[in-house]
Amino acid sequence: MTAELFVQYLFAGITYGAIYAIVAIGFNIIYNATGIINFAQGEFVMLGGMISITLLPIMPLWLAITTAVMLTMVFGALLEICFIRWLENPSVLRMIIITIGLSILTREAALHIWGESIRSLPYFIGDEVMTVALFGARISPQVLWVIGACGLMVIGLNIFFQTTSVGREMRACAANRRAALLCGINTRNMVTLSFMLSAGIGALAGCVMSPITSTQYDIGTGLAIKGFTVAILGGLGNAMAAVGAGLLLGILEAFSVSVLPLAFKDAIAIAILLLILFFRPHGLFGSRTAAGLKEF
Amino acid sequence: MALLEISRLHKKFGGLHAVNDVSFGVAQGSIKAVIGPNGAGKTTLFNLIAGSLAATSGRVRFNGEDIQGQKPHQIAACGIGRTFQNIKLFHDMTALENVMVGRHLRSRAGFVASMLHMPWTLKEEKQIREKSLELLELLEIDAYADVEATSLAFGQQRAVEFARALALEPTLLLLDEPAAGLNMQETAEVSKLIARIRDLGITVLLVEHDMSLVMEISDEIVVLSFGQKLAEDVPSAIQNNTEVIKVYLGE
Amino acid sequence: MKKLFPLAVLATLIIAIQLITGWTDTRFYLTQLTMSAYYALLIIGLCVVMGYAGQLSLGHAGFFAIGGYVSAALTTRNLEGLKDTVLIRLFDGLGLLVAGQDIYGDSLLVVTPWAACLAAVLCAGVIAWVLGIPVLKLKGHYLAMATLGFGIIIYRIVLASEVFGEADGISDVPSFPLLPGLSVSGDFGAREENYYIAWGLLIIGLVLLRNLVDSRVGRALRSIHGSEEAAEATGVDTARFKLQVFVISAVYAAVAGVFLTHYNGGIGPSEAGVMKSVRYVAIVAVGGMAHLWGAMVMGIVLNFLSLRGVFGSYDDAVFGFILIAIMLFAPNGILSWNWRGYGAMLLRRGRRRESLREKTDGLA
Amino acid sequence: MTIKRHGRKIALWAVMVLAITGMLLPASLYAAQTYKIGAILAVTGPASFLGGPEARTLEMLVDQTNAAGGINGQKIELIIKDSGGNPEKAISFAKQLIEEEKVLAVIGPSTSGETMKIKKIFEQAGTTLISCAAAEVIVNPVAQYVFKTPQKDSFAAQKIFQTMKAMGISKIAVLAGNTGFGKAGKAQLLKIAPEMGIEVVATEVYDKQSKDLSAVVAKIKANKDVQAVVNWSIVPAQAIVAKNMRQAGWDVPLFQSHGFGNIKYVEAAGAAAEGIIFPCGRLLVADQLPDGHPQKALLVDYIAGYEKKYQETASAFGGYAYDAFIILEAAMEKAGMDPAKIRDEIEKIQNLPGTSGVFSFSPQDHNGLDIDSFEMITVKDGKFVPYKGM
Amino acid sequence: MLKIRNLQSGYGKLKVLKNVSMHVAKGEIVTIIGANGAGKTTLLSTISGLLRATAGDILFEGQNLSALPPQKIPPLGCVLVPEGRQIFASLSVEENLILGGHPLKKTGKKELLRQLERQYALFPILKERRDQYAGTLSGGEQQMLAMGRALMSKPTLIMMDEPSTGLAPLIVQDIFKVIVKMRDEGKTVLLVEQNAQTALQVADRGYVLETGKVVLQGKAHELLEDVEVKRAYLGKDYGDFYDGKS
Repeated sequence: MTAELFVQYLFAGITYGAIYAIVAIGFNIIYNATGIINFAQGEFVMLGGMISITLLPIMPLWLAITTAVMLTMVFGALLEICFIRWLENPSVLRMIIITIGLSILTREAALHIWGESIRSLPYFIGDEVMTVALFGARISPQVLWVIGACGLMVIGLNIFFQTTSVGREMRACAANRRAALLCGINTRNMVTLSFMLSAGIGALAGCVMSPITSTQYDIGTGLAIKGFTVAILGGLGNAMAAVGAGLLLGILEAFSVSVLPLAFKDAIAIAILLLILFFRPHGLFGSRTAAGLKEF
Repeated sequence: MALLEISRLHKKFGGLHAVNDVSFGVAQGSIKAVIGPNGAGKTTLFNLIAGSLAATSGRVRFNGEDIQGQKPHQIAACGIGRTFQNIKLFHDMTALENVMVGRHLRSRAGFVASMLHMPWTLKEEKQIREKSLELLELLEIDAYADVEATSLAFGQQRAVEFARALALEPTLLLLDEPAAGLNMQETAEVSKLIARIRDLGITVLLVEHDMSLVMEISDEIVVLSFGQKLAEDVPSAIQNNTEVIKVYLGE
Repeated sequence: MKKLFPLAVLATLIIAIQLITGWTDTRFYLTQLTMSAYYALLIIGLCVVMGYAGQLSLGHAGFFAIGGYVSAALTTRNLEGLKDTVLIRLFDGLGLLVAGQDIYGDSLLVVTPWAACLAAVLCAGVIAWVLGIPVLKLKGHYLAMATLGFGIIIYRIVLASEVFGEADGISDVPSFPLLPGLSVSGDFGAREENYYIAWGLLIIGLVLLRNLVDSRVGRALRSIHGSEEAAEATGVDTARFKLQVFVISAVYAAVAGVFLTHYNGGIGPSEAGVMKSVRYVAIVAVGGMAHLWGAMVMGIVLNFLSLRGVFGSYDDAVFGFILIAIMLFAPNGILSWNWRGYGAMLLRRGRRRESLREKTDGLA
Repeated sequence: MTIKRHGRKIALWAVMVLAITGMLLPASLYAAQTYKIGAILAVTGPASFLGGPEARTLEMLVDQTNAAGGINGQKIELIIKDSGGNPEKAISFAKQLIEEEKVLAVIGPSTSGETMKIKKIFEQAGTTLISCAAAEVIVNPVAQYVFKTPQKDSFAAQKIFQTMKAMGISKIAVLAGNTGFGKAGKAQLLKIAPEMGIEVVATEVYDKQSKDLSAVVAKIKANKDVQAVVNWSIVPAQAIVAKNMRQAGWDVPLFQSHGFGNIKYVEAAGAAAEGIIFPCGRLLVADQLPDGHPQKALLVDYIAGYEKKYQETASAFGGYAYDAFIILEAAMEKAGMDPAKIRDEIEKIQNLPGTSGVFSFSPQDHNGLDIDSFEMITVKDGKFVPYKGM
Repeated sequence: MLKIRNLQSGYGKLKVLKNVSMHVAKGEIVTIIGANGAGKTTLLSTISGLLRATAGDILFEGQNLSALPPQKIPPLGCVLVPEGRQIFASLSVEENLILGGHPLKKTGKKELLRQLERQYALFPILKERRDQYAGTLSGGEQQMLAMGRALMSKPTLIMMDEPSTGLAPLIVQDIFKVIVKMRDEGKTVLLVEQNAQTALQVADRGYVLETGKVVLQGKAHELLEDVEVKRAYLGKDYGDFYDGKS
């Protein structure tokens, strides 16, 4: 493998890894606040892309994206308020099935609103063939947009969780919901907020990736599965470990192309998921003791 | 030789020594109680014996056989039955069905035989039912046989759990706080019941907070504190043990 | 006798439907009823795993596809080129192979349907067994994801393998002669017999599961659902029982897959899709999780409607909606809920509690 | 077990009986006074990009025909069934349309897999099926009652190779999607290449949902022998291949299959689409055809009608359904409501212009198109133009 | 200050509290003792809103708490130090304390910092460990953190659920010293304990709970001597037991 090819694979991997990581962080935020895996997470990404594309003809790009992110956040909040909030002590099975149902309904609604056609946002800078040379490889500037936006989101989230009081309260809910209630924190609002937050970052990821990957009503499912794989890989609930795991999976997938037929690329991710589930369910980076600490 | 022998049992959770170097034996046909303040490691000890937890080190011998590290169902098959501190009945099943599950080890119909309803499985089924009803009668809850178990009153649920454990025909019965949440009257009934179980030839090991119950029925008492064995003696001697009084009652 | 009553009703109904359709010249309904019966076979198998043993499986379409695809591949794959290898000769000697002609008139050597069917079911059973050992140790989300992952892998394999026809699936699967004069095929002339084959199979499957649920093993399975820890303490080898019931339901799914594939004369990758697995779960949920009859009836009704295209372009949306509505408002299933009527149920509960209290007070 | 329990079971049965008898009643109550035709199309699901335009085209045509007085003075009744790309549904619908609705003929399905599964049913029932799917195996060997409208893959492959030879290309890489379309196309390319003296030095199959193929492009680019790339699929990945190739700074000629015949893909690929060469029917370059061309009027008319009605660009896929409809219409005009005759009349059709080409059927040819139905087309300034050599 | 009238509560079908009535006056330490399963924790959970009362009233300074959601109760000045500490293990010690000051949010940051310093003064060990993860503290330190966290919101009534659980006797003494100190600073304390002896020694008054009912109440020192307590709570042989006779 030449150095050039190596870098090319690496960038392809990082681009995808960054997107997987964002989806996985979305999973983790909701999981931490509620203990629910939101199977509709991928749909947020789809909605972000679809709404911004729809808005583009009537407003500038940045405004379309902002509005799309906002609307998706509202959608996320509505999902939580209408379907999750009022259930008392639902079983895990029930929650899994409900979020799967929500994912299907969202997808089907998108199909009937936007049709089956494939759309995309224009490239933020330059056009489809413009590239920048990096270490001998040629990269579309949009790739840098994706990586940059994902990086910024991760940093932003970190700042939010570590330094703001709302972020601290959300972490408290994740660590011990009962105790958070006893401190006077409205945990239900925190849950709604977690849905909004993960809808928002999902939508933003959906916007920046749209020029590269296009958006269609059914892209959510595939992304959700990859995102979940990454979330497990990093250790469920460990939002920032998802970044490492996402990049790892993305790069692994990119390089797998050089040895295996492309059609098996997705099967690889899922095989990894199964192996992790069987042998290291607490994740690659998470440790058993840290997981234990959480429930102390 | 004692029926159950625990030697140098050790269990660590992270940095916490929940059970620390505990050894004692339970003689065949006796009632032995484990007492100690909250957090002393009594339930952990129970879970180690019953196989729900694996010990960090140490040995549990039952009938001369090393059972440490075996799965709970294997330990149950050796003849150790148990009840739980916070009653664990099978929901969506009647009281009778709960007890019938207890006969699991005393019956043998497998998947194929069950699917085909072989004549002998029907006969076996009938025996399971009769035996289970007998146990419900013994515990005086046969009137609720067809009531969903989890909708019964607290004391009755406890009785169903007892019956389920007895259906196993165990040689050793582990009772985790059998009198928790019961009033004086009910506690007295439980104590009679435990004595009756012993008279059936079943050895009993129990964890209990209710001192009156423990003092009344136990042949021997083990006191745990911070995972360690503090004392092991007959009730009267435990009552006189100043160290026990200090730890257990605070000053 | 009491147990036979509902079965007798069912049998009467099956015969009645056939007679009525024959009489009113609407025999075409039997086509979808036959197909629905096969799907219902899978669904009752899933019902026992989900409702009784409490283990969610989001990958059951995978087992259906294994059954269908293996049987289809074996009965259509031409072994003519391998004729001289030892293995093929051995198979031929055992009567497992049958010669024929393909559509272009070339000579064809394929596995007989019986052998293919057995191989397919065995294959599904073994895969379920190997998969079940690690997967069934998982719980909650992990279990859901692992089974979903399995389903997706099967889907991917089917799509990427030349043997399985990639995106086109396998066509021209021959009919499956069960007995002389009785074969599983989609020919217009064989409709009545196939209707009875499918329903006969479903009834046998239902009786077997009914027996299973109503036995020592069934109680053990329900106890696992109730409290795995207590079940273990009562001596139930939960790991083994979960595994065995998982394998049995995989076998049910595979049998359904084999028969439907021969009936349809082919199979496509959509049968392995995630939406199919989700749909099966939805049907079991509507039927009332631990309710074999409910699952079967809903399996028939919903598949029948779907196969007739009643839901049009909203097919998937309908099942998504069903999932949410059921889980939000009637997690115990629509049938048990509807029939009793909430009021009646509350009344009865109230009375029961009161009588209990009297008894309890008497004791104290 | 008490009566209560029995009661529950009886109630379950009541639900089922009601549901089924409810279904049993309404059908076959109308007398057939219209030309009743069926369509099985993948309007939703993974093949909806085919079925969607096809269904819309048919609806539009039926409306137009009925507005113009129908066929022989009778209206057309169209029943569209959405199979979602599921073969088992296609099978169920096929039987339903044939027996229950007693349709004269069926248009569709959209995919080859579905068509192959229901072929036998139509043969047995003696009802005509006009498939909108591409695979050659549908009409080769000829099945009595089965026709198809899209051009044969082999012609497309030949057309591409002819162009390559003119350009002096002899070593190529083949990329294909993992759909039925991609699979069949890849097979034809590999089969015909040696006959035309062209060597395939690399092949890759990718998932139809792929969103980024830069890794695979990098992989084949590493093979310095490759003089041109042929990509054979029907999904957005076509645009992605183009983008990734150009982004990688690789400017060997890129050939696509006739699946590229949708301006959306050109838009999706943007500047990267420039110079792509592919064979396609003349739908895409209808406005540039000479006025006397037999297809011109019809194409311009169809495109204008479709785009006006649905606010989206017409594609070759909708055209497949268009052709199926006009073939059926022509046959029904002659055969009337006799389903057996319709088939015979289709076989007699000669020189019928359609969107994909000019159809001339025969008992040996149930596709009715020849290699000239394809035109080599290229993309210039974001528009399709006929390819005239370099 | 706190008045409970005919309170009933439980988990689903299981009714735990049956007509419990009691009161706590300002500035006193009241203890509730009783065996496992008597309903002590259920009582505190119901007061703090974690469980919904099925009947009866909880009046805190004249306001009925029984209809309020749990997060609305601490701002009124009524906080619970839950059983088993329930600290935020994956957050730092200081963050835990700041979260305890959540009800002060409206009064501003200055007040929050002042309270933080107060707790550090009360529990110097917490200051030492302020940047550690709370999960890494020892049992006694965690109990202090839980108490400090509760005190952050300047409550008037502190409810403590079994603060001595799993702690060594020496540390239990420290904890109880703090409880007395809190009372001396004007706070009211409602203390649930299994360790009756110790609890009654620090308390002003006590209630004995048995299977969800108040069976005895009175001055702490009276209860300490009461044979009935010994019978009800420690068993009928308790008298002999405690006096060391055989």
